[in-house]
Amino acid sequence: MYIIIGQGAAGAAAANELRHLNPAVPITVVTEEVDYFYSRIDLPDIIAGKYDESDSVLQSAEQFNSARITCKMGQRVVSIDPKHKDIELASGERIAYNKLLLATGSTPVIPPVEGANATGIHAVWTLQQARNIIAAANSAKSAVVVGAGLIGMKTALALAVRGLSVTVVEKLPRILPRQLDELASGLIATQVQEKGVKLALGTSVERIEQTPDGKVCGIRVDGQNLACDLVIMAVGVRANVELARTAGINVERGIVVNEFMQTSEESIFAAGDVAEVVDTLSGLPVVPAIWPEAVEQGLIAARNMAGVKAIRIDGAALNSVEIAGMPIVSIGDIEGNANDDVITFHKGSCYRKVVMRDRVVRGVLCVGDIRHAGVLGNLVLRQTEVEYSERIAQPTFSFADFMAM
Amino acid sequence: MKEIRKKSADAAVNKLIVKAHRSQTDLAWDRADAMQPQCGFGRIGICCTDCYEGPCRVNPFDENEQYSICGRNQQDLTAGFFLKKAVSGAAALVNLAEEFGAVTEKVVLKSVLQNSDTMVAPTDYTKRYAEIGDTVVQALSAINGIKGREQSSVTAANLGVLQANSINILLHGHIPPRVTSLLTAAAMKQSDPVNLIGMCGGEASGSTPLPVVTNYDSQETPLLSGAVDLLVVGDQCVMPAVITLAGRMGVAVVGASTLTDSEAADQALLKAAAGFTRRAGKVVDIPDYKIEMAVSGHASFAPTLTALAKGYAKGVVNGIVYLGGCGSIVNTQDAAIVKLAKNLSEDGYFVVTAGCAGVALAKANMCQAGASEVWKAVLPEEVSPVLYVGSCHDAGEFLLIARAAADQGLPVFAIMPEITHSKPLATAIGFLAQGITTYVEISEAAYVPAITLQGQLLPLSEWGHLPQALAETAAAAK
Amino acid sequence: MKEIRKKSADAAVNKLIVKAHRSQTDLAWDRADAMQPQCGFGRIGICCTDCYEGPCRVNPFDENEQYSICGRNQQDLTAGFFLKKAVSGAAALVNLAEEFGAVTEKVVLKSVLQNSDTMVAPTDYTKRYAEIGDTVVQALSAINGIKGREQSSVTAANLGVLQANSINILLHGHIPPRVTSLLTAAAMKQSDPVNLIGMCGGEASGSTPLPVVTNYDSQETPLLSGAVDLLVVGDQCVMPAVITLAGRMGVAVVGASTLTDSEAADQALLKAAAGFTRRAGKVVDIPDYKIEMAVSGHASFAPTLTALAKGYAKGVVNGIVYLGGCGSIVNTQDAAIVKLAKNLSEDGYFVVTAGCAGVALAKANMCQAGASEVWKAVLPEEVSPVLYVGSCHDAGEFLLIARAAADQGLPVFAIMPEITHSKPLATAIGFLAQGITTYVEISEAAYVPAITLQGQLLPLSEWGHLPQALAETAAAAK
Amino acid sequence: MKRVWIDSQKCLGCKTCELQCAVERNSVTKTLAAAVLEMPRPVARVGVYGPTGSSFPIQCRHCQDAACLKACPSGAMQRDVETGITFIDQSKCRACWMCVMSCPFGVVTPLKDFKVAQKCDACMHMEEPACVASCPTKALIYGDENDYEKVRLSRKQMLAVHVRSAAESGIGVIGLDYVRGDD
Amino acid sequence: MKRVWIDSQKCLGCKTCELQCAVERNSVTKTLAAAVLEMPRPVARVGVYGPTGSSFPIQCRHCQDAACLKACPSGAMQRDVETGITFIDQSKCRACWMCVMSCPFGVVTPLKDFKVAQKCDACMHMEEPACVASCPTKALIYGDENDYEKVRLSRKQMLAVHVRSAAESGIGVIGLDYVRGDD
Ligand code: XCC
Ligand code: XCC
Ligand code: SF4
Ligand code: SF4
Ligand code: SF4
Ligand code: SF4
Ligand code: SF4
Ligand code: SF4
Ligand code: SF4
Ligand code: SF4
Ligand code: SF4
Ligand code: SF4
Ligand code: SF4
Repeated sequence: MYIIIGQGAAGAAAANELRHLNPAVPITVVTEEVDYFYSRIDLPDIIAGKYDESDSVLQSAEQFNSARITCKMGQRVVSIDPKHKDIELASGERIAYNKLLLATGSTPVIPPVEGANATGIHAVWTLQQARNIIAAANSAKSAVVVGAGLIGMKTALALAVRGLSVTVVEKLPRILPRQLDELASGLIATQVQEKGVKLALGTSVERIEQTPDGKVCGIRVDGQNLACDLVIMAVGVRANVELARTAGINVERGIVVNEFMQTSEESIFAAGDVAEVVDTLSGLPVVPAIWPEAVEQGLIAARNMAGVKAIRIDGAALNSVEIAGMPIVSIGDIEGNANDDVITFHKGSCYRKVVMRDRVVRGVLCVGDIRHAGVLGNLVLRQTEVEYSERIAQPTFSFADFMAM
Repeated sequence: MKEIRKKSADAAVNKLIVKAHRSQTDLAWDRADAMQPQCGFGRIGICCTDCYEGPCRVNPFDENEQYSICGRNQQDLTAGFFLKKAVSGAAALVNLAEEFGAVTEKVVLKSVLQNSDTMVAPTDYTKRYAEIGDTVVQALSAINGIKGREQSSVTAANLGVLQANSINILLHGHIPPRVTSLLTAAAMKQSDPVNLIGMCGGEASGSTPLPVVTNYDSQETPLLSGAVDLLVVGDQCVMPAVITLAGRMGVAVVGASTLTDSEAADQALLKAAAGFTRRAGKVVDIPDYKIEMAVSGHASFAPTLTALAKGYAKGVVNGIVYLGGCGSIVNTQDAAIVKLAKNLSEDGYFVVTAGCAGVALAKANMCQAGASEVWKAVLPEEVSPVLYVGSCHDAGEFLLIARAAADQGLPVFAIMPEITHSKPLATAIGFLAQGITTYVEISEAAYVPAITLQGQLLPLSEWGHLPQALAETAAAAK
Repeated sequence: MKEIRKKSADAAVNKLIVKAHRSQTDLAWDRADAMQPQCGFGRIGICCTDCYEGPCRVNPFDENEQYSICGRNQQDLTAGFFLKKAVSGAAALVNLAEEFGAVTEKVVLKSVLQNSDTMVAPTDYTKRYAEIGDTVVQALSAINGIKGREQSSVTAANLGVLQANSINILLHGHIPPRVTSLLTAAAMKQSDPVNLIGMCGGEASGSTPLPVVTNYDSQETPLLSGAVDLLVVGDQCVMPAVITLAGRMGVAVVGASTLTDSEAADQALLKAAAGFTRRAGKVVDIPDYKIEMAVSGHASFAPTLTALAKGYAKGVVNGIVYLGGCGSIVNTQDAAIVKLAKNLSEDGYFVVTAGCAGVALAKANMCQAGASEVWKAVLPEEVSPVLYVGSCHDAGEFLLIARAAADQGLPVFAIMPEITHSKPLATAIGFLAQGITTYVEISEAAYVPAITLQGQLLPLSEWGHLPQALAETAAAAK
Repeated sequence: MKRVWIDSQKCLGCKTCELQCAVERNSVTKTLAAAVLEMPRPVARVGVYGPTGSSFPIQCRHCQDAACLKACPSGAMQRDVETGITFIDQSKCRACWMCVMSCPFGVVTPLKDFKVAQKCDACMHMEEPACVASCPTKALIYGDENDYEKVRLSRKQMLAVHVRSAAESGIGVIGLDYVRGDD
Repeated sequence: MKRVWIDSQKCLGCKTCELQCAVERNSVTKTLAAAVLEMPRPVARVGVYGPTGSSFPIQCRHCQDAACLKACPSGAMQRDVETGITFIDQSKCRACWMCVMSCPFGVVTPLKDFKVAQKCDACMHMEEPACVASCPTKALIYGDENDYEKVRLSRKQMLAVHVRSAAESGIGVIGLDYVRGDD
């Protein structure tokens, strides 16, 4: 019996791969979600009204059934017993496993500011939360989004589409601070503002104001009150490691795994947003929390669980998104240090930047024209040496040009 | 491209390339990069666009021979491609001669016209090329008749010939000497100093050679200095990009053909002066590279010839080589021709050069009496072992030199390693018609049957083989 | 190619296409098929091979404008492509004039030469095209002066003009009238009957028009009949494939330019007779299609013009249209021009035609006083509503007709739906210079700014729109 | 499994394949003359890049272990089980561009006007890939491993012959340390 | 650096090397008799080509500037730093076949049954390359430059000249003299 806790990108990928490798063995997926495996990336567009919920389903109940994967929906796991190799659900049910995969993902962080317990404060992580936001947005006039990361920015734009007056509050001095540099950030910010979203950057939330009956009515920033009746918290996520920690599995910022996605317990694996792996550029532990990484980890974990040896190659930060009509790809270390050779290409609203160190690509940033970004991204992942010239930052720099060098 | 090749070997040009990069100004090199890969069919001359049933291109990899729609095979196509270029170059030279004031025999004009027919299935290449060669020789001689170099002089090359405190007028392309004279006269009426400089045929125009600011592929760079006050454009060799760039930078452009009289020339000077005024107080970016160069011709060649003949008899001198051509954007500008010239010079060949190739050698400091002790011992005092005779349309000087040299029994060759425009190609055919063995780096040349004429046209595939090949040809000639 | 199109609408040609297929002889259609798809860049004129830094082609699908290495954009490239073709056509017509014995003004020759410069960034298209147009008009007039059609005559068209029991001599390409005369004279000395026929400029040559055996794309088929005893090739429009095929079939080939005197003509007749002897007793494959056709010119046009003017006043006649052009291998041979002519004729336009387009109409039986009652009522007796004036180089007849018609207030147009060679294209420019609105099916025409001159050059994109467009132009002219 | 193979030594960089793919697979009018006037401009799924003389037509390689499949969070990127071809169901594409970012060959193009991703699908619903049909030198080949074997065979034969003829001339080839020159 | 050298004048075209390589490196049973019955058929990494009398065993040349290394997107194609041998880590192979198409010698085989690429790895983990051990005429030699020196010495004259000029032209390295194509 294989048990997988979590039905997100990693969990679903693992479940399907296990079935692909072994047609007979029982597979059970346990998840707190009641909605079947859906694309979390769609949530802001669902909020905007661009897509319907049903559009975001990636694998339905029927599809899980026909793959003979048992899904326990809406069920919480309360504990794991590595010695006896079983798990306990909140309902009291115990299920035994040969191999267990922890794909519990992460949860949005609600920062501990005063007033964070008010109603009308939402995170954007689950389909249910999206429904709540849509309901709240129907009667709200203005919203504040805390955090100018990928989710925060997309949600802010979605709410603007719904007709709300939106302000994004970000404590760092630019939007998408981890994915973009200052120049790129400015390019995107211009577009975002043209869509009607206001930006309050380099600003921290001091306090959340609420009405006497506990409804949010404003945010206090820089000593001033920003009135709103809807708040979105998008300041980051935290890996759901509690189950593992309680079970005595080695946990840092995420569940620590080796190159086989195996935890400190031999029969227990971890994959996806909950897993802590190594970043190829820094050599440091990192919890990547991105979709392609989660899928890859799920596949690797599944293969090892099924007895097929597979090794995860250290990856790098990988982000792609479209914000306010501008495509963005950000890979690896896009700032570099003072000695790095930084090559840029800037023409109109197309900005591309390649950070080179000792003839190896360390970081890639493309805004506006993202063609062939994957070629450069792969060079980051593989840390391949390249003979390069300014051409490497141009949108037409292709795989053939790389081969010819 | 395994190594990243430098765009230019010219340090001055490179400075302005960097400036262009910073201001995001596209230059020819950027456009060439964006053009990669270039179509191989056109590159090796197996594509025809002569008629509207085309274009026709044949598969060079097929085991079976492929024919174009009207029945041309690969050889026919490459031969036709080459022939058209040769004819177009001959026409261009005849045009120049006419423009410069020569009176071309109608029969010469007709000959060029006849050779312009595209659909005529050529049956006799030898006859065709002989006609083209003769036409070219006549045109070059006519040009020489109008502006042959009477005496030697000294001028300078490279971007440093621009002067921050003068009105800089850049004569670009092949401009008739009378136009240069009109401008010179108009210039003298100015209170501010006027600096007439040239490039791509505009230099060495008129009786006194103008300083030459750069050569073909870098023709956009002088504008980047910000110091050009008027651009006068002649025929041919003017990239449309230069005119566009001048427009963007607010530099006035005047067609040389519009300068028909002194009034027009005065108007042009007014524009130039206005440009100069507009940039008063602004800092200009003139790279500090200015190399002295000697300019001479057949008229002053006798003492040198005597010295060379002596040296040949002693076995110190091996012959005379003409180095011409334009440069090619896919190679590092100037690098190859300079290296070739140095090797040939070290091997005992006296070099005669002209055009953009000549400008490259001048920029590399070669067109001066140099450091070579060996050559100092051979040549008359202050005579450079590399003789710059003017623009590529001044190749007539070399024809005269070659004849004189042949009379003295000196072996004579020509090498055009990087041809871009058809004039030097046609010039090569003209050389052939005069019995001068010529090497061009154009592969189609290998495809043209019976192109021997009196001389030989040889594709320059392996430069490493060149010394041996020259030696063999010289030995055969003895 | 989605639907299977017929190679030719000409039944006679199709018979020999089948024969070629059986003997596995490749014809132009087979080569065209093998060439598919043709390079789109060349097809729409956005590839340049003017200099050796090329070829340059720009991406027509890129959102950003791409520039060639020397800085030309898509419009520059198409405009330059078109201009080169126009110039080449003008040169070809001037050449023909010279060959035919005209004395061309040196200034005309120079004008053509000047317009041959490729690297000159054109700034004034209008001036250029005006010069080209004038050159063409002069050339066409000169040709007309040499061989203008004095009177009307009747001859025949299509493969059936070959005669099994005569010595068939095929005059192919644009052959000077004096050569035709020499051959005619030499023919008379023969004991066996000699049948001189022509195609692609070889017909309608000389004072008496020769029968025309076929037109451009089917030029290989006469050889397949086995009945051609001598092929005389003139300049232009001769596919190299025809010469190759003649060689393979043992048919002698003689260049028209070698027939300088009667001795040479006699020698040619000897070869032809030898060929005739060689095929004695063998069966020849002459498709039995021979259509009578009238040939006439401006000299005989007066009565017709009067009649047309009357008809125009009555509202029965709408104007005069010149239909020219060569045919295009990717379309069914003859189909489009015949259909166009029929539609125009039905719409009340008197058609003047020449060249390969004219041959197509003749083969379709249109160059005779026809069945149309409407036209019979308008025109003088026995006058065809489609007037064939000769080869495409006889367009000078139309220039004269057009001038006379314009004097009478009749609207005049020209349409060249399928141009292959540059002569008709240049002819179109010539027409423009004379104020005649001309339609050509060449998309680059749309790209050339300021090409209106006195007339308008319009791309023929939608033939369906043609009637309306003509009507509008006519109305505007009134 | 049929797919498009490349004999790059035969590619002359003419870009006919790009034009044909754009016209046949991405234009409305389906003819070149009209397609060049269309807006938005048709976009090709193959790109010919590299220096003159070493050009290479780059298109999707339909990898077994496809990075794009793993990266797509919307289910738009799929694999046809029978043929193994990876393709995009554009109705599901969310324009997240993960595939663009993940494909090591850079063959996925973001269509900015339609906000969906596009890539070569081996013309799976057509009789013959448009690019293959159009290539004048047969640098593009449609078939399976056996069909490409001919190309590999001819390269080995070529090497063998050249090596031997060089050997006969006494230059004595030893095939070591082959260094690809700057040709 | 040890690798397989070829004294081509000694090759008689018996193809024993092909058989041995297939059996020892690609079969399950490791004996010839049984290997010929296996499905899928074992595939050799060396092939003998050329006309009779001029045959030449073609295998990976472990190029200094290896096109296959550049072409591989997954890191499956690697070079062993110590020995310089290029080899494929098949566990990483994505069956994109770029290496197959990029190798100018066509020595990489796409194994359609296993969806991985295969090529000669100089038997790097074995004591002696199977092909070398099997060659009856010692056309195949295993060793380093010094070992091959003996062969070259026997053809000294022309070779020596060639080595020198090759170094000057910068194409470098020992006795390359691979003449590709018509240049
Ligand atoms: Fe035109 S590049 Fe060539 S032709 Fe001459 S100057 Ni016109 Fe220079 S050598
Ligand atoms: Fe040359 S195809 Fe065209 S040019 Fe004239 S005859 Ni030469 Fe026929 S109409
Ligand atoms: S027209 Fe000819 S040269 Fe130009 S791109 Fe096409 S094939 Fe190449
Ligand atoms: S090869 Fe012949 S048919 Fe083709 S474009 Fe040239 S002239 Fe026309
Ligand atoms: S566009 Fe300019 S650079 Fe390119 S081939 Fe034509 S003339 Fe030469
Ligand atoms: S059509 Fe063929 S030769 Fe032309 S670029 Fe494409 S692959 Fe290369
Ligand atoms: S898109 Fe890229 S990763 Fe996906 S199958 Fe194609 S080549 Fe492979
Ligand atoms: S852009 Fe479209 S196809 Fe690509 S990963 Fe995103 S949703 Fe999938
Ligand atoms: S196979 Fe089809 S979709 Fe793919 S590149 Fe070729 S033409 Fe385009
Ligand atoms: S596989 Fe080919 S390219 Fe790679 S090292 Fe071997 S011979 Fe060289
Ligand atoms: S087939 Fe395998 S080894 Fe070859 S390039 Fe692709 S991934 Fe690399
Ligand atoms: S060295 Fe080994 S792997 Fe290579 S061909 Fe020989 S036996 Fe096969
Ligand atoms: S075993 Fe030796 S002789 Fe036989 S084919 Fe192989 S290399 Fe040649």
